[in-house]
Amino acid sequence: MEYSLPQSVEEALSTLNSVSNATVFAGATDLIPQLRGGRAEPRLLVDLKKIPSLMNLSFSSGSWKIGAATPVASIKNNEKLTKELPGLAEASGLIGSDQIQTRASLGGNLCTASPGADTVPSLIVNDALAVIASNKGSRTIAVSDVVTGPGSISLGAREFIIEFILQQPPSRTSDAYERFIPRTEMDIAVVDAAARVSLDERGHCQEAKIAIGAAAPTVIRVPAAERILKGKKINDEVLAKVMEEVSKACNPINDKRGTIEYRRQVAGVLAKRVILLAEKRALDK
Amino acid sequence: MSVVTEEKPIKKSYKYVGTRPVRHDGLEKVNGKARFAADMTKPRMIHGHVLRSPYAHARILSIDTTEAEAMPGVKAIVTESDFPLPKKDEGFPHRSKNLIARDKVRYEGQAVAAVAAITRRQAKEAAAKIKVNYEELPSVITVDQAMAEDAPLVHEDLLTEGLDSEPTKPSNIAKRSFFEQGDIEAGFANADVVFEHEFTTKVVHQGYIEPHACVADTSRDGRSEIWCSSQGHFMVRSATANMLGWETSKIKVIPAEIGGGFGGKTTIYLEPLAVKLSEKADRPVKMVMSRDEVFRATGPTPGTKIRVKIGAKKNGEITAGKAWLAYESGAFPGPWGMLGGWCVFACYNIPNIQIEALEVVVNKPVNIPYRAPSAPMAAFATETVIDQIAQDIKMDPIELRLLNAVEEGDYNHSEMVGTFQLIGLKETLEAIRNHPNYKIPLGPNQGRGIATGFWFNIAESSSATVNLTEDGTAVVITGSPDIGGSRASMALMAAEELGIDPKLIQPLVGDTEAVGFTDVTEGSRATFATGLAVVRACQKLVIQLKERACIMWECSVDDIEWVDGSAVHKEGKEPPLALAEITSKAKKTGGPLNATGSLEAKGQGPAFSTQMCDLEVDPETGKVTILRYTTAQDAGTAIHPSYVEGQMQGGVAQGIGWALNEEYIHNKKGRMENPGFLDYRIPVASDLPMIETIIVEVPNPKHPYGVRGVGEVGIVPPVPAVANAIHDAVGIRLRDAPMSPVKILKALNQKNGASG
Amino acid sequence: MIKVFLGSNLKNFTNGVEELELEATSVKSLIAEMDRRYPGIADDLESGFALAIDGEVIANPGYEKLAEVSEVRFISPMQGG
Amino acid sequence: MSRLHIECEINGDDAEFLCDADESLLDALRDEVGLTGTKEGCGTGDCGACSIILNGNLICACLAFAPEAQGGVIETVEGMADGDQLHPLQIAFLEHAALQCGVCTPGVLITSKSLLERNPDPTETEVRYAIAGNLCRCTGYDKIVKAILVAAKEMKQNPMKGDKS
Repeated sequence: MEYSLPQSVEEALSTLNSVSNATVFAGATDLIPQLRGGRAEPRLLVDLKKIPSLMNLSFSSGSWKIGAATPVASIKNNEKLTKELPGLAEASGLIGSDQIQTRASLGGNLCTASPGADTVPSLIVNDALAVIASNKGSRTIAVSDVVTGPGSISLGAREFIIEFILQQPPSRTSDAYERFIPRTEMDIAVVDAAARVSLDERGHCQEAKIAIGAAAPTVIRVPAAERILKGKKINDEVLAKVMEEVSKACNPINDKRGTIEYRRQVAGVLAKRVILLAEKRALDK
Repeated sequence: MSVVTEEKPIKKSYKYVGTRPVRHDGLEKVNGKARFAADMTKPRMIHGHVLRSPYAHARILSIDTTEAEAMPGVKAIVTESDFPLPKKDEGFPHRSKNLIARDKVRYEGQAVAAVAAITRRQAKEAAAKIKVNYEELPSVITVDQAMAEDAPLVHEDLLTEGLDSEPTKPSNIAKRSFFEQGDIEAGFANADVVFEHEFTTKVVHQGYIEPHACVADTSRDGRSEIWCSSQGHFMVRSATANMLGWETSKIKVIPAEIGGGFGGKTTIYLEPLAVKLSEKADRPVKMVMSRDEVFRATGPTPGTKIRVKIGAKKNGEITAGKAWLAYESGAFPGPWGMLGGWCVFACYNIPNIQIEALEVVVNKPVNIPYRAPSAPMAAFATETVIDQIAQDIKMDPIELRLLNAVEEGDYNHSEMVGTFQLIGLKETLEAIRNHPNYKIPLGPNQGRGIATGFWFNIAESSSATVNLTEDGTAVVITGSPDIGGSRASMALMAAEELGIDPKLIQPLVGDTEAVGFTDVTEGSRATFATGLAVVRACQKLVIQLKERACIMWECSVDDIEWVDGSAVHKEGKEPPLALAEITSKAKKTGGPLNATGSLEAKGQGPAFSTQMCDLEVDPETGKVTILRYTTAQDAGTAIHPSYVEGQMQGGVAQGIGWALNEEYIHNKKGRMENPGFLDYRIPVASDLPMIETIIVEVPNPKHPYGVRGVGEVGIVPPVPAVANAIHDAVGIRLRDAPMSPVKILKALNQKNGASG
Repeated sequence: MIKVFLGSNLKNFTNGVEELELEATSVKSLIAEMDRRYPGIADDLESGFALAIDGEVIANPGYEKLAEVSEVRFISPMQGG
Repeated sequence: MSRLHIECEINGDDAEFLCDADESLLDALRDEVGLTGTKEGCGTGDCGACSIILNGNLICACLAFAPEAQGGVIETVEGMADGDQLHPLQIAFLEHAALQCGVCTPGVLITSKSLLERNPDPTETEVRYAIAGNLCRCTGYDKIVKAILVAAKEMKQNPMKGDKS
């Protein structure tokens, strides 16, 4: 096994092209357990943490740029970002433990393509874009197009994400994230939900985006539920219909963490909770 | 020289016993210098790795190690042929059969072969090249599967022991224990209310944070030194010798610090393999288990199915108790059902009792003790049914238990106790009832649950050596590994006996050649039994010290008393002679002052704990949050109160994990799906509140300081206490542990009639 | 005269008899007397047994005296609590 | 496969070691450097017994590749005391019996040191969530949390105590 520490995107790309079985990593908090479990056998480890654009966290001209290798701890600790994208900050602060958050990255969390990844629903409801480095130059796609199934992504073997771009949410718009775990820390989500709510001046829901994780092969949006909310004042009656649509949209499995019925039912409960929290935050803005 | 008998201790105030000194071995545990087994290294040391079965049940047709032997860095390989079966299997049932698969593998993870190579990676890669030809067999995972008609047999030749008639065909039921007292049917006829329910619990693991590890260094003349983490290095010595067919004295075992055991390190898995590999390679061999191996291949505690039926009169008097208990044993038979039967009704004076207990072998790792083994599952059943009776007859749950609680003189059907000596069960019940927490008001979806637990504790053999140094300090060497601070307790008891400050005492755990035979630290026995050995050695030393004083004062020994660490002349003819003065002149009065104490202890007496759990249930997700937890436990006399509290709190935390989230999850082919701390969920710090402890002290008359074992009983009440609190909070009775959010939400849906 | 309770797993030596009455001055003579009545029972007990003598449990009995003892109860040995 | 030569600073001293590319930093610290105070409880980042500080960040040493330490600054439990002057956390853990078997103690000490550097006056809840990544099976966490709160108060009253730099 070899180890390389490219200083630029170009250097990383040329390293990846020179060896067939290489893997990129940032925090390695998912990669090392896979190596230990014999589920990955790369010949070259490419550490991305010395490439400035991948470790960046900045805001300019109305949009946030977050490097694919930036530790999620720095997202959670950024006051401006936490105010503007509270859901994404919440999700970043829930991955594993403090020890994990100083290394885990949005790029790793997304590309491991686990249905229960904590930060992916928040990226999706905020229409995050992923800038991808490849031999044919960089290209930008929606984060929702990256994961194609459990453990599989649409990126090629010699491609990696440089950074994520999220537009600054307009006024009276905010988001929230919540996950269900049996303990209070350290678990993988049994099911999780993110919501982004935009209100009009009368406080009605102008637009809502809902994403549910760990209840289908990939994180899913629930357009049917989003339509119910459109133009309405959020109340119990509306929320009851939303919860029903969310549960219907799920396509969960029975596994060591939860059952199909449980995930369906709690997906609806979490959707309600994050919508109400996002609404409250949008009002407070 | 007469051996001092233990007279009845009156609760007198002690000078050192009951204080909270900083433990003598503490510094190394906070500065990273404490040596655990995996921290040991020796020159020319190589590394061992075990090849384990991927199947829960399979016949081994052939093993071919030729390719593995040729791999780079490989120095030795062992298989079953290196370990001929001993004539008599010492200690735990079938320990030698479990060491390495013989004819077939009986659980996923069982050792099949082991390789020693220069690096860990080489050993692992070579092990993967060992070709094992398996014939997979159908497996049985639960007691229901194992007891089904013509279920696949874990042991083709196993005939049930203890049946009324001779068994004709083999089965997976290894043993049946039956006990009856009074007239069970008359008892139920005489009752106003009768409840019968079935309870199940899943396999759980002790969960110690330090995986098993050892370093073995075998020389060509057939002697071996072993450094290892275990709850009893004398057990390691005798079991290793038994499995290798060696004389016991050929093996020296040096106890490393142990990173938690809770019963899980009262047997051995690696040591004989390491000794043999070291012999073949003629180099020291280190073997360290991964967490995955610890879960798949080391003794968890049994899964169970238990039916309990209890009858009581309107005034709360229990008239009859009937229990049917089926305990898994894992791949080889164990006594776990019988122990459950001893504990199921042990807290209560029930005139009519009938208990049937079964030991059921299944294709899972061999079960061994986990803190009061078998008692928590039995308490889950009894304490939940009793809570239901209290509800039904509208009686305070503590009053109902007080009415039926056993006390001194009552006969206990549990064979290990017989007639109760002085015990503190009622005092623990009253301590919870009188505690302010019992009256704190509760909010919506919040509930309070009570439960009581019994554990019979054991005594067994212990040895201690106490050497006085020239400058009047003492070295106290015992054979009991110190898992949770028992060295501090040994120092306190020696200080009280000798009358010198505990700071002047150096408590050590001696290796198998430095101190006399001592049984495993288990059954909450260390402070009780090994403490007795220390006291006995110190009492002998006091006699020697008085003799030396009489030589120095030229008077008769009868004129001398030993008070507060000094020889005192009864008629005051001489100023008191401090211990240090006597030891500084030891050469002139007869030589070094040393003494040993060893005994097969008796009179340990059982332990009781009553606990109160306040929790809240989230009705939308079924999640439980523990709000407050209070535990009262009879310690007889708390030698070092901080470590008594630590044992109480540790038992509660493990019990809460068992109640809410911990379980082995197997797929259909018997493979464990959660062999790691991610999905085998033990409680984390943010899951728990502070655990409030009430140390009840009803001194044990059979110990000079009134000591009772405290290590285990704390884990017995939490599962039923949580179950009763969930019922009090949201009105559902859960009878299958763990009471996970999935099960709670399902029960809430059924209760509210909501569609699933 | 001492009342002796044999417990479930010894009764296949005594074809179902679970209680006996006999004279004995020590555990050693008790077992010898039992072996006289039911040959082979002493060898089986060799693998280990525990006793409750007038309610007091002895985990590793062997040579205890039985003066003024009214009841002895055989229990299965306790392995590793 | 040639091994990599890594140079870094550990507990204030210059250190160097050889390691394989995919060797964990935990294995390198224990087997190559000989600092066995940092423990392995699981090897997958779920127990926290291997917590160390790398370049000022609290991490699990088992979830970092050893080559990542090149040019870095590492703090382990062996470096917490200042000569024979124990860190207030080490003193509080001893005086409040905040450990039994002691195998999780190194990890908990490093994690709580990192916490107090970021949050000198934590509430009980903040302490519990900060050490949620450090599993302890013996104590039920009660005395550990109390010891950390005592040490925090102690360090606020005399700041010199905990600060070595």
